Amino acid sequence: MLRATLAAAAVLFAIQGATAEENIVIGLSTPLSGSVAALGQHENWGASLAAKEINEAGGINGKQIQVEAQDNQCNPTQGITSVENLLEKNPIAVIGALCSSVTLAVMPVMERAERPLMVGVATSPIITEQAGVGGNQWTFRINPSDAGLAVALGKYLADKGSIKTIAFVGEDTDYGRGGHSAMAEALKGTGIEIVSADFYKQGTPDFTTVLTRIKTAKPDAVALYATGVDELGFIRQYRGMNIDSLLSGRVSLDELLPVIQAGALEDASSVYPYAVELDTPENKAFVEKFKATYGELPNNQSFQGYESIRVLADALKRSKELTPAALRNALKGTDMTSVTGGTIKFDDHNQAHNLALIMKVKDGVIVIETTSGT
Amino acid sequence: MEFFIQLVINGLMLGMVYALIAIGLSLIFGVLEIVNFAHGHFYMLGATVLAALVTSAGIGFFPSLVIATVAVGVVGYLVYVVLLRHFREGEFDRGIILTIGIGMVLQNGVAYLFGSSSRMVDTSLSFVSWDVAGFFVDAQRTVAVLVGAVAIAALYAVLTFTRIGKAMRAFAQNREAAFIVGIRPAVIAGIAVAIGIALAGLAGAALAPVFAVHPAMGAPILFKVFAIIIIGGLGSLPGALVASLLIGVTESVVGGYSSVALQDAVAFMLMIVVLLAFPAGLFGKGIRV
Amino acid sequence: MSVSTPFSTSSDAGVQPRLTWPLVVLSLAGLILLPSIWPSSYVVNVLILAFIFAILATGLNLIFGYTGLLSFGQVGFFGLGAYLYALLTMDGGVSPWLSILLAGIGSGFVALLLGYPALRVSRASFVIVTLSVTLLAALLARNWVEITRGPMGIPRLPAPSIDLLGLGTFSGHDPHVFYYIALAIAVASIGAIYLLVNSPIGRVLRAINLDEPLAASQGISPKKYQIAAFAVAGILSGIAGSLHVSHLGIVDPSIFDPYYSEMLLIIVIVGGPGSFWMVVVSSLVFMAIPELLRMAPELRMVLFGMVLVLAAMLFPTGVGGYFEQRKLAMWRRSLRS
Amino acid sequence: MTAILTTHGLCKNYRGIKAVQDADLSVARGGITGLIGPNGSGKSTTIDCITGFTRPSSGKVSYDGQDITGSPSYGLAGIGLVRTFQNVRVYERLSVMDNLIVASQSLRAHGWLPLMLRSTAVKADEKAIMQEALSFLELVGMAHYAGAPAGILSYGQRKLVALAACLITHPKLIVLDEPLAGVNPTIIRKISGLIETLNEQGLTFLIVEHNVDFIMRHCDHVIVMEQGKKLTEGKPEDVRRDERVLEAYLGKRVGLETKGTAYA
Amino acid sequence: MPEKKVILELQDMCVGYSEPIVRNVSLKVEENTIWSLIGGNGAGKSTLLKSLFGLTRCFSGTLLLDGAPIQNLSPAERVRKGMGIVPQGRCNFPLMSVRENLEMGAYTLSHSEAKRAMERVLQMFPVLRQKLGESAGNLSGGEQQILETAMALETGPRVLLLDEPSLGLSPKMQQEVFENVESLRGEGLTVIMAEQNILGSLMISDRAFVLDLGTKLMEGAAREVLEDPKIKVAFLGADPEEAVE
Repeated sequence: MLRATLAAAAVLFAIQGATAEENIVIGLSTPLSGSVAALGQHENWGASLAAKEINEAGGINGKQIQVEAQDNQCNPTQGITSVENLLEKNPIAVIGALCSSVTLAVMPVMERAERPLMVGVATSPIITEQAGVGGNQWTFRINPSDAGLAVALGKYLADKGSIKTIAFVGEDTDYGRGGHSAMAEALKGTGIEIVSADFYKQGTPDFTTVLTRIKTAKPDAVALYATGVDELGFIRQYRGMNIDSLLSGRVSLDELLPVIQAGALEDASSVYPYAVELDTPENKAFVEKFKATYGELPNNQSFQGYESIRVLADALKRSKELTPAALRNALKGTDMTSVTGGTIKFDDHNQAHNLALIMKVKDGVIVIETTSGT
Repeated sequence: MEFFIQLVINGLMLGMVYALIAIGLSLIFGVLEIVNFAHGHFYMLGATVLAALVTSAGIGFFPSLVIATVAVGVVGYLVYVVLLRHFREGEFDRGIILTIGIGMVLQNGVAYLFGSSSRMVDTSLSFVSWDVAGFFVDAQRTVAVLVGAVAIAALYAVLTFTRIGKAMRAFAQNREAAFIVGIRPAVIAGIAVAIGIALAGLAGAALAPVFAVHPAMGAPILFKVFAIIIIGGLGSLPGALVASLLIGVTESVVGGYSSVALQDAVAFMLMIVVLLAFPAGLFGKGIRV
Repeated sequence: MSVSTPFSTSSDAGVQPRLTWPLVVLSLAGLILLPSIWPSSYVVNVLILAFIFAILATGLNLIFGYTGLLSFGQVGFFGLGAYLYALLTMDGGVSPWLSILLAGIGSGFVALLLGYPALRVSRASFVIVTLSVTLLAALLARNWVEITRGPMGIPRLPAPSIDLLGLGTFSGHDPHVFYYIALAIAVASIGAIYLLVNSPIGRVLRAINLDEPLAASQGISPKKYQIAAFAVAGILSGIAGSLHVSHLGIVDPSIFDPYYSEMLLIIVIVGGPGSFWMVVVSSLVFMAIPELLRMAPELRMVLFGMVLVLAAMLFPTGVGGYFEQRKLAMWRRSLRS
Repeated sequence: MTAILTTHGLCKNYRGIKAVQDADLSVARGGITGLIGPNGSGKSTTIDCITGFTRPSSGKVSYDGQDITGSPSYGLAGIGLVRTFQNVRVYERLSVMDNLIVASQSLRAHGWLPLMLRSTAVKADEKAIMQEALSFLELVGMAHYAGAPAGILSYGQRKLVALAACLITHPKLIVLDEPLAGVNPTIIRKISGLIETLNEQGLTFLIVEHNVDFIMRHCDHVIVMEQGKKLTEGKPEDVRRDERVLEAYLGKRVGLETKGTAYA
Repeated sequence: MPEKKVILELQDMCVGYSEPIVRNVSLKVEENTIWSLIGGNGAGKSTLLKSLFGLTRCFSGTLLLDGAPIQNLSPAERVRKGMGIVPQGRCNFPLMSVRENLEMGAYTLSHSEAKRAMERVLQMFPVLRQKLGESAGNLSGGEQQILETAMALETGPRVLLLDEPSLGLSPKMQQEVFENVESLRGEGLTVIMAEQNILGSLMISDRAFVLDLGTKLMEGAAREVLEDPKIKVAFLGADPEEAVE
């Protein structure tokens, strides 16, 4: 049994030995298999695209950035293994880990290894509660947390004036549950009441029951916190049932273009850190390049992957030497303009406050209603 | 009251969907005594094939439905001929291990080939719904339910009146005797497996425009259907039908009046209760029609 | 035919008995020394996982390989143990070491309660009931938010630490320390099961597996033994689960990931149900393989599916079973001549 | 002679079919009782009811002064009531010796922990059981197969091992279900001899067998069943002459010829 | 006895399951005769009988029916060529009605043939006619046996294989079974039966084939086999000393 293990490990070692020494390695731990593999793939694509751009522009002090992606299956166990595996390649920083629970599991590992962890997608507020002052000094997050987005959405809905009651529907994951508590918090004092909250199991095909309940209760709006498969399924059945309530929440409208073009989502609104439609020159270039390279439109994950590398590259350029510790110090001093036009600057808890975008469907197209800080 | 009736209507429609999958599973168990852990993945395969035909090849919904069902049935027959045929009676665990393996290959293979993101299938009925006496009825779902009802009725007719159907029941009851009277297992059991799997494929295809299509869609529904066939009695087709409707309605009502999370647990909890009260399920064993 | 053959219970047909113990001792020594020879925390981490899975797989081997009941409940008890550990240490203020023990006992107790309804009918329903129990446990973990914190999970779990008098305290948060904790617990629990399956109890379990009515006619209550074995396997799963999350530092509902069930099944099937050491070896090998396949994550599960299909078709009794078949054939031949 | 086992009004219904109806049987202590009858007459169901493998629909079974109606089979070996099976059962993948050790009761008295750790008491018991097992294997002439897996034995040899496994439980009453079916005359002779010897040592037997000659030769009491009911009972020579038995079971020709077909 | 035509011929057959159990058996079965396959339990009688019907694996050798090799044919094809079997144990479909069971017995026949065959066997066994609608599983043991024989006879076999027809029957019923077998020969059938009741079966058989440990021990006219001292000792339970006399 020892021999088998050693042999297996030896092969591993051989693979790792192949890494070129001159490059700056940046690790990426994200789901590349399993149910959310599509999201991880996008994060990977975004990061790779940014690295390519930077390398073509001359790299960092003449050195090339090399992104090493590892699968974490959105599972903490695999998360730790993937990061340990990445650490063998001596990365200067690691981006990850898409899912909040995995990110939380990985944070102590990175702290022990004394290398920065760049969080781009995971939204749980606990991540930055634990980072920065009095906590994990190595974790940085560039995407807004649930709370930041919820506040922006709450403000928007309250300003509309027409909405008094909201039914919340979310997946029973950290995304849905976290979204619910953030919404509840954000809506306090706005005069809007969450009248019901339903959490469905990820992968549920049928939403008739909860929709029937909503149809009967007739709330002014429905706040949806769902991802991928379920979001699509929900919206399809939502529209199928001709429910009059306004759809809102965190709806990835970009992915629902066919439904929108069918006129089925008129007036629906959503809060997101990113939208393809964002009208900045950087974003236009990004969308175009992304589409040309991967044949798909970028989404939030691809944007955050892209942005993660940009922020790291920016700090690396300012860093005195190419060591993780120097990188961390440089990151602390980040002050750069995001693709969204917002500013990236880390607070005491290493949380950056990029823009929150409120998008709305108008006449079959997605428009950005407002942007606000988070 | 209206709310309750609406929930029951929803539940019956959902129950028919379960029934279509459960009956196929029960048929395969009845004939081969194999619990097909890949059954849900054949359901997924049916949906995936239909999605590909409708969205990529631009073929109409109903022709695609037929093609998808037949295609999945053929895959099922191949699975029988290549793998299941070599199993003898009583190799229960081996059957489970094998079908789990098949399921993993199917799910991850489809994910590898088509990507793991979800797809939508649009038909002319996609966003149509009817108001029947004040109750909401979704058109696409109605089509799926009708297709399911026709398929179940057809299966009933085949098993009761045709030579091949009787041979299937005979094979299920006594393999050796069936062999002796000249029933060829490769044909009869093969057809039974193909029909069972085709039914799963049909369910997937019929529901593709209702539910989102993605590689992992098979597992959750499969587990629920397992509970259903235990409640109905392993191998009993009427049991599978009745238990499906029962679970469909119970889920809908429970979900409507309490929480959606509880809705998912209903089938499993009911199963454990039934096992304690009626160990052989509500309908006992045996392919009876 | 050699009449002088001792009436061995053929505890493990996998390896020549004469070679088993030296091999075990040698491997153990190797594992103890390994972190000093090869200090990579990645390798250490993979081995920690392998130890945890070896405990889990030995539990499944006991219930499936020896008792003959295919259980999908092991991952359920694994998760239950994990949550018990988290709740005991975080909310109960119990020490990590005691929590691991209590998590094992708690999981075993729940298995004991479930054993009766699960075993009431047939083998088919046992499979499905145990599967449902795992699914229900996952539902509970997700939705009983007040207790389990739902999908957010419970982060910042403590790890057991070792207090060596005079040398100071070594925290289990250090992978190199945890390695020895995991190794020690694995050796203890796997060793206990080794004693169990090679004792008269193991013989009775095998007997029930081989012929239940015959055992019943000889005064053995099959259900009692099956439920007891199920409970012991539950204890092992619970210990493995608590150990696992004490290493991860967080527990969340992904602890019930079907991936674990699939891996566990592959380990036991390929190792050979009922072959003690082969299953342990198989755990180590199969924890290394996914790491070797890191370059092809999309195809990994397809390959594993094929491994199951092939194992079911070609070696229904696994590697260990193959050796046992050969031994039987030898006996037949010696009888004929 | 007192009865060691009695049934009173024993009934068993399966799906509306009355497999056993109102059977009043009794087995005399220290005797050999034969139970005969055509297939489907309820013999097997009767002994299943007696040995706890199926629960009687109604009626009472008493054994050694206790009411054992409906008590599960595994509770009976401990009080000295064991059985064999029609299609002989052995643990095929255990050695012959282990087959006997498993059957033996005494190790099960120990707790799990001493068993796992093989305490001195367990070790001593194990040694004693091995010795005992070996002596029983010698008795049935299978000692030289002690180490062999039972799966490689022939049908007749398995029957001998199964008998030895019964004996090691120290029974008072052994129920034998067709002990001679499918075995060759050499082993038939061996089994017959064993039954005689053991009976002389005080063991009681209840034997279901189709071999009429064997029943007539060895039993001191014969019960005949037909269609779930007791047809008659009595001494072998009386039963053999009973008109109803000749009619229903033996058939006139065979009944008269029994002597001639002694070895059928 | 005039020279009869050979209907079934075994040439050097080795048959079994995962490994051969019966080895190198050669045998010529003449038309309209009764053969007994005898031997102790485990000698391979049943295996050999089943192999004639294609229910076991044939490792080597040839099986000729009317001079044509059939060892590679499926049971269904052998039914079409005129073979039938009544195996040991229950061989009907318990949850189906008697009528459906009879339909299954005639599975290989065309629709009209099946109707005729059913009518024929119902005339032979009138007791079945009253029970057409009942589930086979609810019939008595004797009735089920009749049903199974009827099913085997529906296809009008020329060669009928019987696996231990007397097993588990009372001496009286055994006698009846053997009488029935004799009457089948009267109707022109060839019967091959594996039997434990050696005396009973040899009394009505024309020839016998004795197996021991999977190989041929002896073969000959039933009477000769019955008189053979070896057989007497090995199977009929005679004392070795007596037999030698």
